[in-house]
Amino acid sequence: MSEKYPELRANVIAILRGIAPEVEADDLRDDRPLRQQVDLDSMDWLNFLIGISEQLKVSIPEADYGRLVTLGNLLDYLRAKLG
Amino acid sequence: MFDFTLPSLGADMDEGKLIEWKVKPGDTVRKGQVVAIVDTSKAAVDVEIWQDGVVHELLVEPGERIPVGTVLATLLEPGEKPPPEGAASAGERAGKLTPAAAPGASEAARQRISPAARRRAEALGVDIARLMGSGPGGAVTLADVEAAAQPGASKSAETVPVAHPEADRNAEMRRAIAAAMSRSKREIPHYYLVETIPMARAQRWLAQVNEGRPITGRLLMAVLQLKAVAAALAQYPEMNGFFRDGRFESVPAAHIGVAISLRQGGLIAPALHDVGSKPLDQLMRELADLVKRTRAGSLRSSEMSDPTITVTNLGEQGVESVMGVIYPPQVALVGFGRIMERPWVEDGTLVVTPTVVASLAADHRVSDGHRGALFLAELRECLQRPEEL
Amino acid sequence: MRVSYREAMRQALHDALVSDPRVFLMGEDVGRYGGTYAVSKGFYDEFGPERIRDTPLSELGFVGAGIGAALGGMRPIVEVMTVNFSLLALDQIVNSAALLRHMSGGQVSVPLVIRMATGAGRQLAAQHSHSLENWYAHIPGIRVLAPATIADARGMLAPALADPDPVVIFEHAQLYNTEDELRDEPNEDWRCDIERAAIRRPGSRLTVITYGGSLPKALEAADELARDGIDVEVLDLRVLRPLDTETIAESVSRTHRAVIVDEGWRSGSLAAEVMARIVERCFYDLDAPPVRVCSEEVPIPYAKHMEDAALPQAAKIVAAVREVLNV
Amino acid sequence: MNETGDMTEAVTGMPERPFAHRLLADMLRIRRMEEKCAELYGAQKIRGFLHLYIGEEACATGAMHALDAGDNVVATYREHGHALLRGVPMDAIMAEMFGKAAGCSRGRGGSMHLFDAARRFYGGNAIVGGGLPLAVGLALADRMQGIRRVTACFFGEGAVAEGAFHEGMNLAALWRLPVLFLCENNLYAMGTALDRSESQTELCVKAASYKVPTLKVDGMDVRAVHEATCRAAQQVREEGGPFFVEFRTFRFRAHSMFDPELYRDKAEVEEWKKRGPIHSFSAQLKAAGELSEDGFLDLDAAAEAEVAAAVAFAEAAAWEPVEDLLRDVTTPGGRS
Repeated sequence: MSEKYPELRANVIAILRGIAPEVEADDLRDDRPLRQQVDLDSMDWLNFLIGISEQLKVSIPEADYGRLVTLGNLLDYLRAKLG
Repeated sequence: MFDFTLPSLGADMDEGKLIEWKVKPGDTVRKGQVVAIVDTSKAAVDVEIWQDGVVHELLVEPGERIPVGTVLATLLEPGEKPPPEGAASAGERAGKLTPAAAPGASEAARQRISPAARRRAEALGVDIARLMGSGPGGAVTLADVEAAAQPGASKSAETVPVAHPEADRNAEMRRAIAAAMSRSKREIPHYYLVETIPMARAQRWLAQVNEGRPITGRLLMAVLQLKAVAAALAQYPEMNGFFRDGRFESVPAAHIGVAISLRQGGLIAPALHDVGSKPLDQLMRELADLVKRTRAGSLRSSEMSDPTITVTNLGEQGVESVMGVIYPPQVALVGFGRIMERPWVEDGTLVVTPTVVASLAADHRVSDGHRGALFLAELRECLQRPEEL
Repeated sequence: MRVSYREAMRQALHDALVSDPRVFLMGEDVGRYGGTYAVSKGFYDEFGPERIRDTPLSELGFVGAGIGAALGGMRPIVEVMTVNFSLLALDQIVNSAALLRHMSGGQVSVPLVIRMATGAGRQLAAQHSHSLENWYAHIPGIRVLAPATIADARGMLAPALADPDPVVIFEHAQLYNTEDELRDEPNEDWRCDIERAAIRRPGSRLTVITYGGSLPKALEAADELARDGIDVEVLDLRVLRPLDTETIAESVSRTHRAVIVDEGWRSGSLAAEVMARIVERCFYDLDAPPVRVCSEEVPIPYAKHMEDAALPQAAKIVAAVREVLNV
Repeated sequence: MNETGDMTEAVTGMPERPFAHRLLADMLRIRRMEEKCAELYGAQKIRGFLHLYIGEEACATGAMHALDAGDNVVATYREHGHALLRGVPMDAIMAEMFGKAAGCSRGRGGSMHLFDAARRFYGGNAIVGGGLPLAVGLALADRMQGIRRVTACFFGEGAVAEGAFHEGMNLAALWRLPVLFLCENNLYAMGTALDRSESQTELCVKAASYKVPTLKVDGMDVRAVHEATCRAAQQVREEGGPFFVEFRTFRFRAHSMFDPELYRDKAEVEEWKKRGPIHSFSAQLKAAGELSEDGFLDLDAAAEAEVAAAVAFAEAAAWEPVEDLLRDVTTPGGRS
């Protein structure tokens, strides 16, 4: 499977590794629920999104959380936000 | 002059290893100040002192393994003059010489090791000083020695002290959890109750609160749940406290142990102090800090020893409900499952609404199911009035 | 052949009476009554009042008479109804039976067998629930046996009678109704040794050492532990004096851990003696301090729940094993 | 003779001269041996408890000469005389008191535990009353094996207060066993006078309450003791049941070497000494023309010589090697 937006993906995974250091980029699948793949609880998830919003300078309203299930969802969402 | 002794930082801790002194003789210390870092089997813990004073003498060297209750240091009361030179040192008074005064003669430092393990360690050339014991009272056993002698394990002082610190830490934590949970299941007659709680109001309220906030200021549902537990505990104090020496000691404040799973495996449930009296925003900040420090392995001693009840939120991992094992000497544990939409009857009409299954595991020596049921009902009602939390 | 402990003991007595005319049974209600525990039922009619001799309630007198008869060439089996009453005969057992050989410079021996029921567990209250095996095991000059199995109940009496010195046999009252298979080949020889302890259940992680009425409890505990994957050895002392230190040391040196179960009170108990020998012999093989499960330091109460609480029980043994293994 | 008899005043004629001299000589042997024991105790050659029989010699002497060689004897801790007259060599008795391996109990027993299995002498028993049940058992064994034999059991009046006396008396009477109970009533159980320890001071009445026939006799008179014991032993032998004989006697010395004798008047002792068994019997013999002063001195010299030889033997005898400490606890190689 071709990976979407390699640069953005690398940035997001770097932020994720700040929360879950054991994550290997190659093991993550874009089409699977991210929180289950990486074992993120709500605090981890919040910290992850805080990291993204601070480093990528995007705001993520809580109302949008429901759309961000897979890594693919997140990348699409960020791509759209970042223009 | 008073003694500063190694506190028990949890039901399963009976010894620790001094990692670092944060004070030196002559320092003035305040109540609540972190004075030392001690490695328990679970984490490196900041140990606080509970009395103002001036450090007189440090009796234990970093690196020493000491049983709970060992005098670590002596302190002078504020304003107290140090004893004259030549008088019996505080260490001698306490029956414990400093290593500097009598190298190797420290009773406190004597490691517990079985005779068989000692002999085996000699034969295998294993340095017992670096072994963690898995036997009764933390004694080093034959199995510990033989494990240390396996290829890959450190054998001599020249090599890195612990070959696989992470693996060892995990194994110790596993043993510590095993001991505490086995004790719980041996000693505590658990009873279990569950209640399905509608969460529509709470979710709506939380969404409204978070809507106008930047992401760093948002609240998690977990905080709301913790606050609701604290509110319910105020009505049912028999769920909050310790069962020790055959009797229950109620604690006025709800120091809720928050079950935090570690990424490398294992679990710690440090205290979020006095949840009932703090506003949600403060709780959110403290919870975030607590999770961060827990995962970094830098907890305070009071956070290890203070929890009066534990809350676990396995719903995060997707299960519908959780029946917990009480962490002794606590007497109750509240578990939250996943918030999920379920068919629900409201005013005679079938609707679909978000709900959570809350469970209570409680100690039958202290409370009965009737009170437990009332507690869960109170918890349910608290979550229906999130604005009051 | 499935037999009860009572029946095994009865058969052993019967064999002894048939095979040696010097053997006779003497005690309170052994004759017409048939024995307090019905062990000698039918003997009075079969062997007559001379050899199945009912005695008055004179423990000191008839135990002493048994010693005298042994000196005089007979092979008496004296039944003291229970260890509680044996205190009335303690003087004769300790001051005469055990000492005569030594005081005479080896000129006389006392080939006497004294049987007595022992132990608690039937709500008989404080004066009928003693386990004082250790008192007797303390005395040089007598051999003390504690048959705990059907095979030992069947096989210990004959070698005890063949012993030229006094032998005290403790039969735990809770064992009389226990049953087990007993070898029954043609010309079967049931005699067993009265020297060695026996491993009743081999195991690797810890040795539970016990005797008499506590053996079934120890085996029950071992079964329960085995279900949790904890494999313990159970050692039956069998002979309480002289203690078979070799077998104890061999087992504990192998398992490195010991729990000693003894219905006697902890202070000054047989368990204390066993523990002392373990420490003397196996110190450098020990991987944890040995632990004792004994009766609580209280006279045995009447009420069932209190009696149960006072005595060693399988659950206490399990807990002690877990404590030693830290599991 | 199935009822209580009293022979205190009833002494029949003088025995034949050789036997009379034998009785006197034996009393002298006991007396001289024990006097030497007291001396050796002071010299620390003999230690432990030492209970002397001085004054009571007529009892053992008269009684022992009434028994057959095949009879059993059970005695107390005041048994030097009984052992000697049972035939235990004085050498072996003295060596025993020295604690030597050549002693009659290999030095393991001492003064209180003289044994001789070959002579059916079942020991000095140092538990008051402890010998009575043993005697009952020995008699029971004889009865069950069809052996006609008397078991003589010596004990002091102090034993009468023990349960063992009552239990033993009852068993012997109940089972009709051939036990000859010989009670040496010297009036003091250690320091306690009979009337300070017994509500019933007539000991024969106690025995009779178990339907045991009894005789009471002057224990200071060797002829009376002998005659009474002969009659009692004969009845036991013929009829099978037990018999109880009380010898009224007195010990001239303290209970043991530890006893300061605070409990009785010197005058009482002096009064009894006037009736001393040796001088009263020798006086009777002299009065009857059966003994000269030279004859007496010859007997006495022989006793002294025997004692001197026994002391020399004991002195020269070897100590048991301490390596043998653990022997004789149980029967070596006994179990099959």
